[in-house]
Amino acid sequence: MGRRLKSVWVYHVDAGSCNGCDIEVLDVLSPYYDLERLGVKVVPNPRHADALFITGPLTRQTRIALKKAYEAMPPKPRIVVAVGTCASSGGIFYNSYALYNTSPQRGRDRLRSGGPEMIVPIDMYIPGCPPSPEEILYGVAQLLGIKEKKMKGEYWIALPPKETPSKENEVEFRIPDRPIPLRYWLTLREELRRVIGYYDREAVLNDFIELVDRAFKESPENPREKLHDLVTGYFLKEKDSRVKVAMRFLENEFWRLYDEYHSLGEALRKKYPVTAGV
Amino acid sequence: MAESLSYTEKLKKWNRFEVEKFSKKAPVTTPYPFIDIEKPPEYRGIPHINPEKCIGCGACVNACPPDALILEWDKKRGVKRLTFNAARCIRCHRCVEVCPTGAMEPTNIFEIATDNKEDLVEVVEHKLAYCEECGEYLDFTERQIEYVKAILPKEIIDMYALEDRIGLTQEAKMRKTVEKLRETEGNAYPAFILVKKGGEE
Amino acid sequence: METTAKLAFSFIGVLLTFLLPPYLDGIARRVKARLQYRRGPPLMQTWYDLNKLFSLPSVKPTKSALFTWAPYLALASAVIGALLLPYGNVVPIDIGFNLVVFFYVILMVSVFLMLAGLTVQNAFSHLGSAREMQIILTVEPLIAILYGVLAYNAGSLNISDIIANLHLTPSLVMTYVLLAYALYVESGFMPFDIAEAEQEVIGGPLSEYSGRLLGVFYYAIYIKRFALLWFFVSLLVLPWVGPINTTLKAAEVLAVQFLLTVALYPVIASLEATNARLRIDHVVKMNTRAFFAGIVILAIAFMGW
Amino acid sequence: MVTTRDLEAHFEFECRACENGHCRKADVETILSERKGLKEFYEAFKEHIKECKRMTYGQYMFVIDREVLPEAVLWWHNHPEFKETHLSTAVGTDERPLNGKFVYMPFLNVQVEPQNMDENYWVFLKAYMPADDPSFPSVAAKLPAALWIEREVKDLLGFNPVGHPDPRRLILPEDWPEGVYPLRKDMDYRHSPMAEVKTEFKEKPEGTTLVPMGPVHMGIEEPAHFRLFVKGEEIVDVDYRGFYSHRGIEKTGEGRLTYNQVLFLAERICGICGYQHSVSYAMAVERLADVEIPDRARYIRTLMLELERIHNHLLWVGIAAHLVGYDTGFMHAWRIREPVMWLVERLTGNRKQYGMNIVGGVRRDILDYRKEEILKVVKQIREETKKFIDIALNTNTFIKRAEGVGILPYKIAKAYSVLGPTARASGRRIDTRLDQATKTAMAYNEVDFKVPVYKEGDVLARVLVRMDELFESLWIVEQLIDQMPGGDIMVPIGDLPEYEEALGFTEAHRGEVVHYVMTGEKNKVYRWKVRAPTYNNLPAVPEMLKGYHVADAPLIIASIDPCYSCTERVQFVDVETGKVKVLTEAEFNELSIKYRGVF
Repeated sequence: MGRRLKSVWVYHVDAGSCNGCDIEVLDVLSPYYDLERLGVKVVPNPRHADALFITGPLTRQTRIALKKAYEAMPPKPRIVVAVGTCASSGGIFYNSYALYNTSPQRGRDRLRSGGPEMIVPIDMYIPGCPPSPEEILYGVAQLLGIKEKKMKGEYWIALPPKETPSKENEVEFRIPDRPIPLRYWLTLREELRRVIGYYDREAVLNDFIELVDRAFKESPENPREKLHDLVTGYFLKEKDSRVKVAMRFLENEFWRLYDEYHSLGEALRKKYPVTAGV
Repeated sequence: MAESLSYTEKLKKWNRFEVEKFSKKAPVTTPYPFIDIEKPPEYRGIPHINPEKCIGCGACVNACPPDALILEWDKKRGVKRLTFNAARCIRCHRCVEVCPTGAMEPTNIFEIATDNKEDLVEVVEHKLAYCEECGEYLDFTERQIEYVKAILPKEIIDMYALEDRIGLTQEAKMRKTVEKLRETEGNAYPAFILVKKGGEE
Repeated sequence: METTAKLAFSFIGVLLTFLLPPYLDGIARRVKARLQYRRGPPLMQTWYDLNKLFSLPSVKPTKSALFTWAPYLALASAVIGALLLPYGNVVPIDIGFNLVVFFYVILMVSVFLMLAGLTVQNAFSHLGSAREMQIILTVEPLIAILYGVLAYNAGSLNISDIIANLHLTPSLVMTYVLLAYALYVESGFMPFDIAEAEQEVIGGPLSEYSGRLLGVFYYAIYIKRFALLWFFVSLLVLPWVGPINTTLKAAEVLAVQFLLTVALYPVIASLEATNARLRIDHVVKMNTRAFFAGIVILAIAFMGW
Repeated sequence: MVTTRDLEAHFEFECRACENGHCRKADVETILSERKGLKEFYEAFKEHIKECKRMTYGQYMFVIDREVLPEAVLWWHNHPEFKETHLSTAVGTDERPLNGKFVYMPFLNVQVEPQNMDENYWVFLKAYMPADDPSFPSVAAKLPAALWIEREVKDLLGFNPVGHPDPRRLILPEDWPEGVYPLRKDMDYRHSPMAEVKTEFKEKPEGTTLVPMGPVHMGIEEPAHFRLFVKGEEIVDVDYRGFYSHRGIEKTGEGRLTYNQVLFLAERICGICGYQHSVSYAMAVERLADVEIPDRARYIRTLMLELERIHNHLLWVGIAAHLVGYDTGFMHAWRIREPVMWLVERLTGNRKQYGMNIVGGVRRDILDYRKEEILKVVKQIREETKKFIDIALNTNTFIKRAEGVGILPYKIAKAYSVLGPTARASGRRIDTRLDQATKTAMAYNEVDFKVPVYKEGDVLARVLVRMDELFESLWIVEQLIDQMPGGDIMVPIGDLPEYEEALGFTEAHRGEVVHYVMTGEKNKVYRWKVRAPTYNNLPAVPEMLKGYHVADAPLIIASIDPCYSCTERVQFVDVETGKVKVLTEAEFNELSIKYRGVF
C-alpha cells in the first residue's frame, strides 16, 4: 500500500525510563535495523521534530520537561509514540508514589491507565520491556502506513465442565488426557523446574510421557526394563547432555512416585476398609 | 518419531540470518518492515491464556509483578473475570511458570504495537461454583472443582467422601461434617480430621 | 557564441543550482550509511525532508523581522553565489570583479545564519553563533589571500578572465591544496560543523527554527556547499582545457564539471564519516596556521615564482 | 543536643531481632578475631560500641552511639594499611514498628588486601536514633562521598544531618510537599501528595553565562541537569541536580511485592545493568535464608553477568564515539554488539531484562547447543572488537577529543569513593568481583582474570580500561563454558527468617552495585536499599568538568558511563521558576532541548 509519510523527524524524551527502552530506540538506528532507510531521522530538538518518542513511566519530576517538550513541538504534525511497557501503562512502577497519576484508583483496579498518557495524548503504543528493535520497527511501520495492526482484544467465556459452547467465544473445559495420571504430571513438572528450567521442561516431559506410554503398552508385565531401554534409545537421537540428565532423573522420579502412591493406596485401604458410603 | 529432529536439534536449526535476511556484506540491514519475520523459539513474547485449559485459579495473578493480570469479581452474576493487559506485561513469564494447568502458553508474538489500548486486553470469564445449601456463590470456579477431582486419587475421594462436599461453602462443609459425626457416633473416625475440620468440636 | 547557447547554458546553471544540491546531500548520506554498513536512506531523502519542511508552518518564538527574513536572504545570497560561477564557459552573472562579489556573497550566507542565531534568546543559539563567528573570522582571511593569489596569477578579478589565463606555477599548486582545505572548512563538513553540532549545541543557530524557515535555511546551506564545490571544480578543470569556442566543447566541459562535482561529493562524505568533530579551539589553531601558510604562498607568488 | 549518654538512665536497649535468639551472637572475641582490623576498631571505640555481631559471611555490624559516627567512618575510610577502603553508602531505616527508633547505618567496603576474597569484608556502623529527634552528626564536610548519602536520608526519611555543607533537596520532585517522607512506614506506597513547584539553585558566579545542559540534553542519554557556568567556552562551575528517574522503587518493593517479585523490580532499576542488580538482590536474600545455591546456578549467573558486561562496554564505546561526533564509530560499535544481544535473546528470552534469576538459583538452563552458540559469538566478538579498536583508536580526531580531557586525580577519586572503570582509570585497584566474597552467588573465585588499572585518569584511560575489561570478560566466558558443572539449577527456598539483614553486591560494568535487604514478616521485604555505582561517580563529575570546554561536557559526563535510572535517585530540577508562558523566548530558553539526534 502507498506510504503516506516519507520523512518523519523524531525527537526522543525520556520520562524517567530505566534506559532499557532508550537503548532500544538507539538500537533501531544501528546498522542491523537502520530506521533511517524509512525516512525517519532522530533530531536533537523538538522544534525540528514531527514525532515524539516517549520512554519511561512519567515520574513526577520529568512531567515538567515532557509537558514543555510537547508544547515546544510545532503544533501541526504532533505524532506521539509511547515506546515500552512503562510508557504504555506505567509498567512495573505503575502505582508508586514517585509517578504522576491523575486517575482516582490507586491499586490493582487500575489495569489500563498509567504512564505519559496522563498529560500527553498518545497515538501509538509499542509495549515491551524493552521492546526489541523489530517491535519498534513494526510500530513505526504502522505509523508510516507500511504494516497493518495485528493485535485484537479477546473476550473468552470459559464454560463450566460438561457444558457445550453455543456462542463462538465460549470454550468448553478440556483437561488434556495424558497416559500418566494428573498428579504424577504435576509433581514431575514441578521438579523439572529445578533440573532443567521452566522453558525446556514442557518438551522434555512430553517426550518422557510418550516413552512411558509406549513402555506400558508394549510390556505391561515388566514396564521398568522397557522404559529403561526406551530412554536409552531416546538418547541415541537426543545428543544434548542436559536433556539426558533430565530424562534419567524423570525415570527414577517416576518410579519413586509410582511406588509411593501405590504404597499409600494400600496403606489407606488397609487402615480404613470401610470407605464406601462414609 | 525417528526421522523428525530431536527437541534440541529443532531449536539449533533456527538461524537468525535466514529469518531476518541480514546480509553478510556491507549493508547488513534487514528488510524487515517489508518482509515477515518471526522471533527465536526461546523469545519471551506476550503470554496467551488458553481458555480451554484455564481453571481461573489466580496463581498467575499472585505471581505477576506489574499486576498485568487481575481478577475482577462479580459476585452478583456469579462470574470471575481473569483480565490480562499486554500493555503492562513485562514478559517475565512468571505466570507461565506457576500455571498449574499449563493454560498460560508462552507465545513469541512480538508485533503488538497498536493505536488503541483495548486491543491489548484479553479476558477469560469463569462461572463461579454455587453452593445450594447457603444459596450464594463461592470463591472458586466449577472448573477448579473438576480439576481437583482429576488430581486427587480415587481412594482419597472415596475415603473422605469428598464427592458431594467439595462444592459447598465453608459453613456448609462444617455443618455436614458435624451431622456425619452425630450419625456415625461410634464409628472409628480418625481424631485428627475431627480437629481440623470440625474446629470447635 | 550566440545568445541562445548562452541562454541555454545559464538556464542549465540555474537548474543545477536549484535541483542538484539536495540530491548531492542524499548521495552523501547514502555513502556515509554504506561506510557504516547500513542500507541508508533513498537518494531523494533530502528532497523528501525539504518538501515536508516546506509544507509545515514554522513557529516564530521572536517578533524580530530578521528571524523570519534571514533564511530567505541566506537563500538569495547562496543562489547568487552559485550563479556567479562558470557553467561551461558561460557565467550567468558576468559583472566586472565577480570573484570579490562571489567571496562576499558566500560569506553573507554564514553571516545571516549567525545573525539569525543571535535574534533568539537561546543560550545554545548564542553559543552556536559565537562558534560560527569564530570559524568565519579565522577562515575568511585565508580564503581572501588565496583568491588574491589566483587573481594575481591570472592578472584580473573577473572569474571568466581568471579561468581563461591561469598559468601553472608552483604557488598555484600550493594554492589549490590550501583552497581545498579552506573551502572544506567554510562549507561546514563534519570535522568543522561545530556551529550546528547536534551533540553539544543542539543545532546551534538553527535550534530555534522549525517548518518552512528551517527548510529554507537547510536549502541555502546545501546550495552554498554546492557553489563552493562547483567553484573549486571549475578552477581545477577549466583553465587547463584550452579555449572553449564551440558550444559542443562548452557542453562537454559542463558535463566534466558536473561529473567531477558528483564524484567529489562521496569523497567528502567519506571524509566526514571517518572523522570526529573537532573542538572550536582546535579549528581556530589549524586555521591560523593555514593563514600563515597562505601568506607565505602569496609572498612566493609575488616573487613571480 | 540530646546525647545517648544522658538517655542511658531510662533507655533500656533491646533489639527485637536479637531477642528471639536468631541473630548470630557469637561472643565478641571470636567475631573480632576473624578478620584483621576489627579488633583495633573495637579497642579504639570501646566505650561507644554497644553490640557487635556477624550478619553473614564477611559482613560485621557494630551498634555504636550516633555522636561517634563521623569519627568511626573516618577511622575506616582513611585507614593507614587498608588503602582502598571506602565508604560504600548508608542505609536509613524506620524501625519504629520494631523498636520505636530510627536507624542510620553507614557501611564500608574494607579492603585488607586487594583481590583477596577471604580477607576483605564489610563493616556496618548501626546508630539508633530516638523517634522524636532523628538527627546525627554529618561527616560530609570531611568526606565528600557522604554528601549525597546524607542528603538522601534527609529527603526520604526526614533524618537531620547536623553540619551538612549543603542540605538541599536531592531526590524528591520539586512539587513534593515539605515534611512528607516517603520511606517512613506510616506512609502508603501509593500516596503521591502534590504541592507547588519550588526550585533551589546554586547562584551563578558573576561574570559567567549559564548554559543549562539538561534536563533532556543531547549529550546525555537520560534526564539529568547540569547547569554549566561558563566564561566563553570554558566551564567555571557546575551545579548538578539529577534524580529524574526516581520511581520510588524501594517503597514499591516494600509495599506491593513479595521477595521473589522484587527480583523483577530489581532488574528494572536500570535497563543496561539490570542483571547485576537482580543477582546482588538474590545474593542478599540467599545470604539471609542461609541457602547454598547449586554450583551450576552460580556458573550460569556469572556467565550472564559477563555477557552483560561485554555488550555494555561495547555500548559505552559507541556512545562515547557518538558524543564526539564520530558516528561511524558508534555505528560499528553497536553493529559488533548486536550478535551478543541476539545470543542473549536466545539464552534467556529477552534482549535486556534477562529474567534468568530466581532467589535460590536460575530459571533457565544452558543446553549444549546454547554453549556452542556462546562460543561462536565470543570468537566473532573478539576478532571484530580488535579491528574496531585499531580503527577507532587511530582516528586522531577521536584521540584529540579524548586525551587529557576530564582528568580525575587519584586523591579526589578516593575522597568521593568513585567506583568501577572510572576509578580504575584513576589508579584505584578495586574490583568487587575479586575483592569481596562473591562466591556464594557467583563463581568468580573459580575463574582467573586480570583487573586493568591505569594512572592517567582521563577519558582515553577510561576507554582503554573498558576495552581491556571487555577482553577479560570474553576470556572469563570461555573458562565458564568449559568448566560448567552439572547438577540442579535452582534450590527452592521456603520461608525467609524475619527481621534478618544481609548485603548483596556485584561488580557492574560501572562499578560496585550494593543491595541491602532486611526481611519483615510473611516473606515481605522490610527495608531494601539499592546503591548503584553512578551514585558515587556522579558527585565527582563537577570536579572533572571544571576547566574544560562546553563541547567536552557531554563526553566527560558520559565518560563515567552514567546510568541515571540506575542511581534511581537521579532527578532534575528545571530552571523554570514555575511560570509558563506560551512559546516565549524565556520559556524556550529554560527548556534546554533534548537531543537523541544521531546524525
